[in-house]
Amino acid sequence: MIDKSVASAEAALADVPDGATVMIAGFGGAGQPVQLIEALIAQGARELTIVNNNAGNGDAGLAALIAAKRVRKILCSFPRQADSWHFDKLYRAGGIELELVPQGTLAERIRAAGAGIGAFFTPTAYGTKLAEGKETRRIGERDYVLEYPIHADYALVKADRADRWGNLVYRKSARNFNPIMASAAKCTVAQVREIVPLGALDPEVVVTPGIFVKRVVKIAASLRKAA
Amino acid sequence: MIDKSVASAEAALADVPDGATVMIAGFGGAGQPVQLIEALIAQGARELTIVNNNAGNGDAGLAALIAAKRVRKILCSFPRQADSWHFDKLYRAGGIELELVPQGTLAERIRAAGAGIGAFFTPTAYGTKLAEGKETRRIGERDYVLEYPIHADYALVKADRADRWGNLVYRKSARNFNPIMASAAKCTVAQVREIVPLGALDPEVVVTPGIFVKRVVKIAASLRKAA
Amino acid sequence: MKKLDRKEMAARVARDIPEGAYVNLGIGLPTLVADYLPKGKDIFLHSENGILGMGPKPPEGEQDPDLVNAGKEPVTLLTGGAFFHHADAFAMIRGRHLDFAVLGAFQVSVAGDLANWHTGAPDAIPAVGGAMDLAVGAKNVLVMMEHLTKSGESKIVERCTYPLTGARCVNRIYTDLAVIDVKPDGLHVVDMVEGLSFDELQRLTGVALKKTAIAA
Amino acid sequence: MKKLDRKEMAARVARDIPEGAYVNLGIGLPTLVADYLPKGKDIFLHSENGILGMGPKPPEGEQDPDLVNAGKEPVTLLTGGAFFHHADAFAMIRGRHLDFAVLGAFQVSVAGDLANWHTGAPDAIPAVGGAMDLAVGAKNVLVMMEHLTKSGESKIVERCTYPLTGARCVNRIYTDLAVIDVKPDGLHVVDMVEGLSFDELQRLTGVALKKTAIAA
Repeated sequence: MIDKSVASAEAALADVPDGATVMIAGFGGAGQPVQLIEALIAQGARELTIVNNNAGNGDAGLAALIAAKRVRKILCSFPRQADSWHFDKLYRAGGIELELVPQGTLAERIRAAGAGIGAFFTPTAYGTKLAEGKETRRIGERDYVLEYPIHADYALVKADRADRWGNLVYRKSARNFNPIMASAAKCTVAQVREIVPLGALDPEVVVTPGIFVKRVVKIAASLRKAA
Repeated sequence: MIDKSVASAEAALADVPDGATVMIAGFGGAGQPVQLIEALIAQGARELTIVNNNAGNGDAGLAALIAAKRVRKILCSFPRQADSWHFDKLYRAGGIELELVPQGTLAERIRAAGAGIGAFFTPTAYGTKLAEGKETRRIGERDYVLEYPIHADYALVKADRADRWGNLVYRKSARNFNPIMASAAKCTVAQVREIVPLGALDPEVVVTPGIFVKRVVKIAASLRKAA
Repeated sequence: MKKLDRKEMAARVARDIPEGAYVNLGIGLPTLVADYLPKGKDIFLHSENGILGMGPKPPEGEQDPDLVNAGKEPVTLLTGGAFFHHADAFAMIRGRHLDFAVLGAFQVSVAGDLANWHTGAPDAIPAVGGAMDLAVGAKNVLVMMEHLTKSGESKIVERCTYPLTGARCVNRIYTDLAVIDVKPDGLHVVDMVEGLSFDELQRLTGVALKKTAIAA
Repeated sequence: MKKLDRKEMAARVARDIPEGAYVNLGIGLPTLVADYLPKGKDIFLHSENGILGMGPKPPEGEQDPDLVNAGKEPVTLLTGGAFFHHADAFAMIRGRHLDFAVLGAFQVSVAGDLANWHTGAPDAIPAVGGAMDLAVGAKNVLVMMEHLTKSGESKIVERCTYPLTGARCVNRIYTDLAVIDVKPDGLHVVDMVEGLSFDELQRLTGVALKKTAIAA
């Protein structure tokens, strides 16, 4: 019997090595795997490359990982925010590398990794600073930039419900980067509100089929509220 | 008030011009928009380019369209079947052009059209006859073939239920090519079993959001049985 | 002459959005447009984070942390809306399925180049979000901005001095002074605020404007 | 020597599929493998037309025309299965998420080249389906085929004379005579049917085989 559930967030991330590329899903607080990020902070891996839409907010979660100088490089679309002070400070001090990627290109590069695409031509960013030094091509009547997939060692995702095969469903706009990141990593770890019996998820409604998920952690309601 | 429903399959396809590229979804009988194909046959447009996984079965549907010599060219992955006699005969007589595309590349080229991707590198077919004459490239440790999107003027799809905004849900493996073809055409026409009130489709469960759908036709149960 | 305030600008943009349109409203000023879309008409708001059929802000106390817009503010979903993932959300944008994107701007050039993501200041931390995708993807890119900078310079320029978001992508500019179409042969003024003459608008703008499109 | 029949070949392949594996079984002979997978173990069958967790054929009268496999035959869905669209189904294949693809073949070369889609006959109408995607995509490509053609020639060849489905993609070959691993240094025989000697297998096969992997 296959049961992908793992006892704790700590156990689910115990094997993350130094230098790993880790995708962290979520868009703002929605769909952000808060307890997995906290477990990653506790776990201690260093020199991480992080893929996220942002670069941390306030003092918790990804911001705390950055503040602890555990992130060598970050790929994101929108690092600068009113409360991204830990990133801002480290970036200005030259302590963290930034690869700025337009949000749709970020999503498509992640999707390409999961889908086995070697590279793709996108019209986004053609003629801008973010295309400087990149291969471009006119195809038909539009100009395109060649972009490469972003593969990860781990993806930390948050879903609403899972079953023991790792099938996941999300809630509202908390879906965002979660399904594509789940497909792009060698080891996808999902934190969920609830693990339901096999068959409780409608097969028409499963957004992330279990093939993309290695480990599932149920986060206790008390912990969820504390975060 | 936006209501995308149209009175009949005939009305929904009245404006298909000669020379149009028409995607027809479905995989075997599952998800095949039978009544729309029949309406296309009745409608009379000629010199069509058809995109489908196959090249018609038996004497009805796409096979009838081919038999009526209305198809100039077909893009598909698996034309040769036990009962593809109309295609076989016309093809051997030089009466129809065939572009044979591996099934995953066919799906990805359709998806690329819907997603605004100019071209993509896929590992599929590298080193085979189906990559002859195509641009190739080694990226990392794999070899890839450059493939281009397939855009269509019309997509004929079949869904289970729709609402007046054109949101669609499918049934089981009848989903197949339907959602991606719906995204790749200028005018997507959906035949459905039922048109439900707005709000009856769970927003978590909508597979094809209405943005991809121009016209919806409810097919009466009596017609569905006859097909 | 009375300049439009932000709400009046939003209302002016909203007037041009027809029923049935699929629309993305950028963060900031463009978000205000939602408040002025005609009630009772079906206009479909898209959000980069995977929403189609986005509704207004929820009442206080009914916010759902799992339902936010691209600016991460609480929103609602209209009856008939749908959720999807980020790659699908941007497939809609890049694949030219959106009828309109309404974006803020630092500068727009006579060629329709858009600069709205980076001031070019050497110490600025850059952030682009979905702006570049919207600029190239939407069928019509509408820009909303004040006509002049705080120091009185025109934001409509011969060539953008700030880094580009997209080249030749803007279709129409809405400012607090005028509505201007960007066409291959130049900038056509569509309308102006009351009390503003074409000559005065031309003087303030600095780049050549055409008046042939102004309704009599 | 007793050659394996089709069912015995399928049972032999099934023995090598571990619990938890994600597997695509090609049309034809490989489809039989499903019947010999251990009951009570979770093995996940994938179908190109958008199914994960595919179950056995339904009983007569319970077929659902909306639930078919890649060969368009009626199937069922296991409890815990899921449906998705064609692009997602092939993303799973091309993105190296499948542990095993089991494919039929006309020929396999010593380098692991696979030919299974086209006989090369000039009047044949070509059809490829998902074979090329599976050949490059699955982590392990297992080939199931008879060892010899009807005229007695080896289907394991120095170089494929039929058009390729994929280059250097086959990991293991299951025939009615033997199981053979394709490795960078050549073909390693893993096991043989009872009563068949290595020398006889070598004689029938025509290309060099290695016997170091044969269990004592």
